[in-house]
Amino acid sequence: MAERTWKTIENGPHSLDDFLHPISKKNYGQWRYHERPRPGVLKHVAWSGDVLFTVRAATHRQVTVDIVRRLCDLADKYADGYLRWTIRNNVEFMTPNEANVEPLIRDLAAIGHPVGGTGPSVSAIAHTQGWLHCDIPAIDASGVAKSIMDALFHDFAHEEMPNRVRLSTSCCEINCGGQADIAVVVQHTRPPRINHEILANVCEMPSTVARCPVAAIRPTTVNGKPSLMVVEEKCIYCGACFGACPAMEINHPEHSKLAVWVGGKNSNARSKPTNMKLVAHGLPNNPPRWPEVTDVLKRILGAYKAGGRDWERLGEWIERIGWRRFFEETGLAFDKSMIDNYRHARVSLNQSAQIRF
Amino acid sequence: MAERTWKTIENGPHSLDDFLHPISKKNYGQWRYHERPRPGVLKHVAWSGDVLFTVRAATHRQVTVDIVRRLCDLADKYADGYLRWTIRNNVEFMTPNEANVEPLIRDLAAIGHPVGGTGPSVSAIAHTQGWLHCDIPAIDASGVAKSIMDALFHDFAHEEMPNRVRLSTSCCEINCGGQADIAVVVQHTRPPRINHEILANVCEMPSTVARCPVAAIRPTTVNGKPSLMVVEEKCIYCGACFGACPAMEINHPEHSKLAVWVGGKNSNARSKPTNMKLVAHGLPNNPPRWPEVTDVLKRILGAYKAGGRDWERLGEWIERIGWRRFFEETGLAFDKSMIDNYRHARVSLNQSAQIRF
Amino acid sequence: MSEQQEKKQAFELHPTPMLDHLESGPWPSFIKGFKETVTRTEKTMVRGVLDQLNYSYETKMGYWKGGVVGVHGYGAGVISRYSMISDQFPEATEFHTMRVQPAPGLHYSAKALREVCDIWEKYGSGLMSMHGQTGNLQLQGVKAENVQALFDELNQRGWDLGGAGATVRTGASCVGPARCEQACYDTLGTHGKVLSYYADLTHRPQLPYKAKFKFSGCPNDCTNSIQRADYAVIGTWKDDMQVDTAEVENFIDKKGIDYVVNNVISRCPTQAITLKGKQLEIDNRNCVRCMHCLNVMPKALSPGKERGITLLVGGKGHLKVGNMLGSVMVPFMKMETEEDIDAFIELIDKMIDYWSENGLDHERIGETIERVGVQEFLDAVGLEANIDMVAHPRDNPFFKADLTHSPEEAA
Amino acid sequence: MSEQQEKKQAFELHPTPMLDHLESGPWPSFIKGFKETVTRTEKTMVRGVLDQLNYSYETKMGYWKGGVVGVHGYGAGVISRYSMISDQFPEATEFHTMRVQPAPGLHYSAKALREVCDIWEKYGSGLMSMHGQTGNLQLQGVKAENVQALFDELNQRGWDLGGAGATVRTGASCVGPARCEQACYDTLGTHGKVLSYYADLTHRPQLPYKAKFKFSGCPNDCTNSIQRADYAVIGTWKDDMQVDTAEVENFIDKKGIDYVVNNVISRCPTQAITLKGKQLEIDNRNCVRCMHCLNVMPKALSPGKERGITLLVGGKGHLKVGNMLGSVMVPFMKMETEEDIDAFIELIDKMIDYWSENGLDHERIGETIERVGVQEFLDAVGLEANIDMVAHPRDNPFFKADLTHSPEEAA
Ligand code: SRM
Ligand code: SRM
Ligand code: SRM
Ligand code: SRM
Ligand code: SF4
Ligand code: SF4
Ligand code: SF4
Ligand code: SF4
Ligand code: SF4
Ligand code: SF4
Ligand code: SF4
Ligand code: SF4
Repeated sequence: MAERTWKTIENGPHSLDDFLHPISKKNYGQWRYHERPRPGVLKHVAWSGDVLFTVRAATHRQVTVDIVRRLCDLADKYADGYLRWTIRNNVEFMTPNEANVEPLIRDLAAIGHPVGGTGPSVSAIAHTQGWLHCDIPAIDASGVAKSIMDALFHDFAHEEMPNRVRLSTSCCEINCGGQADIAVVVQHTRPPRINHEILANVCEMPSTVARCPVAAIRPTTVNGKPSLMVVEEKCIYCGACFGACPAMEINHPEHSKLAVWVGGKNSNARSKPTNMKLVAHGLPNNPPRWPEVTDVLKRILGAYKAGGRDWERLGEWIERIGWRRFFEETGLAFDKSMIDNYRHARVSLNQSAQIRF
Repeated sequence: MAERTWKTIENGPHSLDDFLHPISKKNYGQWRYHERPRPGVLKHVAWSGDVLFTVRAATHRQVTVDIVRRLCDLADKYADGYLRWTIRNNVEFMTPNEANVEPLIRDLAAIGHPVGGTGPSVSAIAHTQGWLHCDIPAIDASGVAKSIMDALFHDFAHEEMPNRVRLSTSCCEINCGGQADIAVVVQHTRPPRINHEILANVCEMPSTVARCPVAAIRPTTVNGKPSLMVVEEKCIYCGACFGACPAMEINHPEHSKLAVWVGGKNSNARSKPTNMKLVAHGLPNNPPRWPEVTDVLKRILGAYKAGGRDWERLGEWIERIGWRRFFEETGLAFDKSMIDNYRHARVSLNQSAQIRF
Repeated sequence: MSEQQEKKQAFELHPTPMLDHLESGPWPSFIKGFKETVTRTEKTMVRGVLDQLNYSYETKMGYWKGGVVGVHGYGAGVISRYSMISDQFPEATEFHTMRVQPAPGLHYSAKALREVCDIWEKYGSGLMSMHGQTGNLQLQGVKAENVQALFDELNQRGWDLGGAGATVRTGASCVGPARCEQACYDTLGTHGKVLSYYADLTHRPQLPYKAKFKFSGCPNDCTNSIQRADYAVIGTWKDDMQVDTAEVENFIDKKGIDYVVNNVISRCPTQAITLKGKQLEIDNRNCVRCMHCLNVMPKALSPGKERGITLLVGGKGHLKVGNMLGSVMVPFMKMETEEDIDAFIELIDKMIDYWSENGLDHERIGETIERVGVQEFLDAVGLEANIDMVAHPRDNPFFKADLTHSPEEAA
Repeated sequence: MSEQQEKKQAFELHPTPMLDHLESGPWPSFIKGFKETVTRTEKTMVRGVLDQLNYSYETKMGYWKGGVVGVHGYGAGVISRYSMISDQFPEATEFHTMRVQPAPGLHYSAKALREVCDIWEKYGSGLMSMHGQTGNLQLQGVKAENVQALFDELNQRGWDLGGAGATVRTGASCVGPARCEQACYDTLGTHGKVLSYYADLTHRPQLPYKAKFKFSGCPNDCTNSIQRADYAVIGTWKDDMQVDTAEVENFIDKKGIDYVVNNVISRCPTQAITLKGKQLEIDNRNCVRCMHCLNVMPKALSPGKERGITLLVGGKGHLKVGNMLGSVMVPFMKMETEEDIDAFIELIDKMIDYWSENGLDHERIGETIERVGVQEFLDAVGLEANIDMVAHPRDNPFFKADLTHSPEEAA
């Protein structure tokens, strides 16, 4: 390797200086209001009177230099050479020029980036690495995400939901995808099988032991070598140990299932932020299209669309109609696993005589 | 002792058969509605058209045969020979005869039993044993209760509160008085001092160790004898060990203080039942009248009376106006001890950006 | 000094300056009451107790210690108290309390209650607490030597002892069907039958810890059962509430629309009530039986006709785990016939059995369930999981996922 | 066969029947994208990765394992991946990811982004993820031998690496002042300064575990910070919200009274809004800055003028303790001047210091605070207890009561 002449500059995030649209820069912090002229388009108006249109389009997140270059071309053509991404992997172009909006939308469509995701729509799904890159996934997040967004596409491109719907998919129980209105997350159904062959070489045993939330992992000796064992009665199949040590093989083509969670909310609008709750599990890991999962999502969104009031987020709708009705209206089955038995279980119980019959 | 000839009949609760007023018996389970003609009086109407007036009067709970006999006399005179007690130590007389109501009230007053406690009033305080009888109290519950009810008497006899107000007083942290709109409970402020002299004789050591919620008690040896010690950094001064073993001397004339808790609610009306929350502590143990305690109660009830809406229980009022306002309006001081740091602390934190400034 | 004067002197109360402060004020004074009784009965025990109490007020400390006193064949029901400073207050040496189970709903006839007073005055101090927080008639101040005779005389008149220690405790029930229009089941009868059934467990400590029953006729829960009963038995209904339309109209006419909007409609926790002209439309599918609207308009609105109970399990104080409110275990169960009560008892038996076998020492059933998890408990007692048991499904993935589960509702 | 044909054949994709199913449908297909790039660039690594991915789809298992790859002087920023089945898919042997910190708000100029693409294509696979959930530009698929050169070229153009492992992680910020009328502080500038300040902690693992910052301009929290940032920095205001009365009237005229009642007034969580004819009266003392009414009527209602931030600490995923939402540590703090940001950083330094010293291995700061108790943490970092930190005061007596506390407010 050639001798290194460059001295690293540790600046942290890239400077914003040349990355902001001039209208953003001019009116920085001086915006007055916004409107949504159509799905996928925002119009922001500054106190100065300046106007900025934003066109939001879908991407696959797992993009390539070819795709990005094409988006850069559109930025040059319609958005004065700037573009940005949203937190949900949508790309946004800004222009003060209303006349650019429709041609930009057309050009985006032509290269495979439909616009949408604004207002009360289903925006792009937040997803994680999956089989493409992570070392512990049980599913391919990108594939599940693609399958879901294909199935829900109409509601990305239209603003017909009661309020915004945010989805996520995570490829193991760790849930890098985070809380969402609806989340699809792996759920294991049996303890890890320990690979004693490799354990001694790859495992930092004390940290693996410490990682287990229920203290189910114990040091032991296997074939005369120090190793680990799992107390199966205690184990809750969470897979946290697998993140710490690759010998704790939790993944299994049949026993690793998918679960669906609903009602995560991050905004402080109206109700406080809430964690999402389990409403379906045991869904098969069925690549390449995971139809059982998309079916559950469609049921949930169908019921929400039909019953939710304007501005009511998914979890708020459920709180209003009650969880009994939620299960009835989606046709999902409540089961005993859904009763919390973890650390804060008590606060999730119905500690009242208030019941909907 | 003379030989015992009687063979015990284990029947449990006394039979109700001869204890019900005939009108109750006749209309058993067939009541239609009720009204409150005046504070301390209820009028129940049965589907049969029968009417039953109830007169509710205060007692001191710690009564005597003399007092009870006088009440029995009034029952004979005005209530066909029946009487009952409420869960809050009030006595009740029932009569179908409206003409009996006023004379009964007068006679009750004459023997020291004011009527009241109905509807949106401050009913009699629920209290516990105190220095009169219990083996672990730090205050005299009866005395505190008497002092409080003297101070709040107007609101027992009148229905001027937004909704019913239920008080309790407990003479140690164990809180036999239970959850209430406002509760006065002992709060210790230092660890138990172990009486090693008596410990060996009186202590079931393993159960005492097990009783501690924070595992602060450890076996040790004192003067060659097995004994216990308290890890003071861990100890949270709860006094649970004193209930298990009299050698764990937690009570102290100065260091055992009183605390005030608000917002306990037991009914399911409107909101679900709630536990009460700490709003004042460090109040001195100041017999015979505990003026600092009654002062805090008056502030709280004054603010509630002024600001609560009809049917709004104390805790519901606070939830509506916010805890910041509660402290402002009562002049009480929030301090860091009031931030939960026990098992379910997380759910009591403000996990949102929602703030009243 | 005449003989009479001498006698009087012998029984004069000692000075209790601290206690005397509690004689004034509008609220009944327990000190006045005690003084009256001791002055009349000249029971030195009570004088001693007042002296010691006054000393407690001066020193801000309590001076009782426990011991073991009981009646023949029973392991519970008497709370024994010995003075720790009997050298100072010899008259207060012994001051035991007998816990007596009253009739359900704390009902008495004057006749029977007078009998209790007479027996009690004969054997004890004449002081009593009506009632203890759990619901006992507490006879406070008897010497060990009189306990058995006291009990025997009471027992002959139908009175039995209450619980203490690791037993089923005395129950409590609201006045319910005896007077209240909201009662959805027979609280008093059920109380009587269930507690009689558990008399053995009440009298002989055989459980991990105490077990309390409370019976409220409706979700107003006038016995505070959810907070403080291991088994909270609360009346409710399953069908639509009953609406007397004429009375609704009367109410609106009398109170005005504003009152109805502000105090009824807008207070419903699930917005299940709509105003339609001079009528209220109740969305019964959304009503959570909170009772509020029925409380405000008792003449117009009444519980439905398909009545029964909700059973909540696990209520208790905060020892060790923080205050525990009971939570729903059986959303609805009929409670009308003998068979219904039998079925109820059968279920409770299973719960008590499971807890007896699995509970740790000093662990209430709610704590046991929390420790083992609701699932395991449901399986053990043969109950099906039900959405009404929870405020919401779990928000964490830390569970043993059940492979037999099918995500879709069985058709 | 011509040379051209030969070359083409040499780089032909292998069959990936499972993946091909993902090429159809209206949503952009990552498979299509990958195939396009590999076909053009003929990078065998990507072909190998597609082959292995197809095998994953067939076998329903993942086949990557970690290792250690990095750049000079840094301990983090590259996630290394080696194929566990490189014998089967030798082309997929190495597939490391470089995490690059984008500009705040994920803003780019086309020019700079094209440069990134060019450099990336030169040294790596050409696949990238825009963006990772934390906010990194992830360059996916580089061999260990190219990592340093890739980094050096990027770094020369102002790009630095993001965090990984026990470091401060790459931050995230909402578009805020660049476009949004709700922004109450400069999310982008603050993000830039804070994360630059923590560059050392981002690059070299020295902490108990990861630490994430997210910057949202208002309580809509478009970065989901409360849920997933150890330090959630959320804009807010302290004075009264700004009301444009003319626009209120316009809104009501346009949408109708019903709409305003049903979608604004009745949705306020604290009922702080009253309708007065064609105007809204805001009870600002009761407004909790939830944003809802401002969201519905952005032209008429705006945040107040005394702006700043609320700091919530402790948000994170559910590992070990169940999902943790951040909770309020500083209800309000100005964030306008350099000094304000310095004061903010000074406070965060104290928190990180305390956590570094007291946190267990793999323990996020929220878990540490929960373990030691909020009190101890407040004392350690020099913050006063404040009622805004809690949803309600404690409901259990299990605390070390502080004797210095006076129950009454200091005058
Ligand atoms: C007498 C009574 C207070 C009163 O004056 O009313 C009482 C008195 C005692 N209670 Fe209680 N409790 C009394 C009702 C309650 C209640 C209320 C209820 O039953 O509805 C509670 C709250 C509900 C509950 O059961 O949790 C209650 C929660 C406790 C606890 C805490 C239990 C917990 O798990 O948190 C203890 C401590 C213990 O059991 O170790 C306790 C322990 C005690 C002991 C036995 C203290 C001791 O260890 O010596 C007290 C005996 C005092 C005495 O001298 O008689 N007492 N205790 C009440 C019983 C009277 C009766 O039988 O009618
Ligand atoms: C007599 C008694 C039952 C008994 O068997 O002894 C009783 C009797 C009635 N209660 Fe109660 N409640 C009684 C204790 C309770 C308790 C428990 C307590 O006081 O410790 C509660 C729960 C309190 C709590 O939530 O902490 C209770 C919560 C209610 C409620 C719900 C109030 C609310 O809005 O939260 C109602 C409804 C109402 O007020 O209309 C109610 C309503 C009633 C009614 C109106 C029922 C009826 O139609 O007859 C009765 C007359 C109430 C009145 O005083 O105006 N009763 N009621 C108890 C009287 C206690 C006393 O002497 O003050
Ligand atoms: C790449 C990424 C998913 C993605 O494709 O977007 C990711 C990938 C990994 N996460 Fe994550 N997490 C990613 C964002 C998150 C987020 C979301 C966020 O940062 O906003 C969370 C939830 C918030 C939080 O921090 O708690 C998250 C919660 C976790 C956790 C659980 C932490 C917890 O306390 O619950 C772990 C497990 C651990 O750290 O031991 C984890 C661990 C991992 C590891 C390091 C798994 C492992 O042990 O090997 C994954 C490396 C995968 C890889 O091959 O690159 N990842 N992870 C995200 C980072 C990209 C980026 O830097 O931009
Ligand atoms: C562009 C973006 C910020 C960024 O820096 O990237 C953004 C932009 C805006 N958000 Fe957001 N939000 C963005 C992610 C979020 C997120 C986080 C997420 O999506 O993961 C949330 C929290 C979601 C949650 O609670 O789980 C979020 C919760 C909101 C809310 C609150 C909605 C509610 O009622 O709960 C508003 C208010 C509104 O909708 O008027 C809002 C409002 C807005 C406004 C209207 C603000 C403004 O005046 O400019 C922007 C246009 C919204 C639209 O799409 O119609 N934004 N917003 C993000 C676009 C993501 C996407 O591509 O879909
Ligand atoms: S969710 Fe799990 S498998 Fe997926 S990227 Fe995160 S850590 Fe890896
Ligand atoms: S899967 Fe989870 S519960 Fe089971 S041993 Fe591993 S870390 Fe522990
Ligand atoms: S509260 Fe404490 S001191 Fe008072 S009676 Fe109950 S156990 Fe005894
Ligand atoms: S007072 Fe409480 S915390 Fe302290 S040793 Fe006793 S039981 Fe433990
Ligand atoms: S609980 Fe219900 S039925 Fe019983 S007295 Fe109270 S209101 Fe009446
Ligand atoms: S009982 Fe309660 S929930 Fe049912 S309609 Fe009346 S107020 Fe609403
Ligand atoms: S968080 Fe607030 S300021 Fe930032 S983009 Fe969202 S709405 Fe605008
Ligand atoms: S911002 Fe939220 S809390 Fe404040 S007035 Fe508007 S809706 Fe109400």
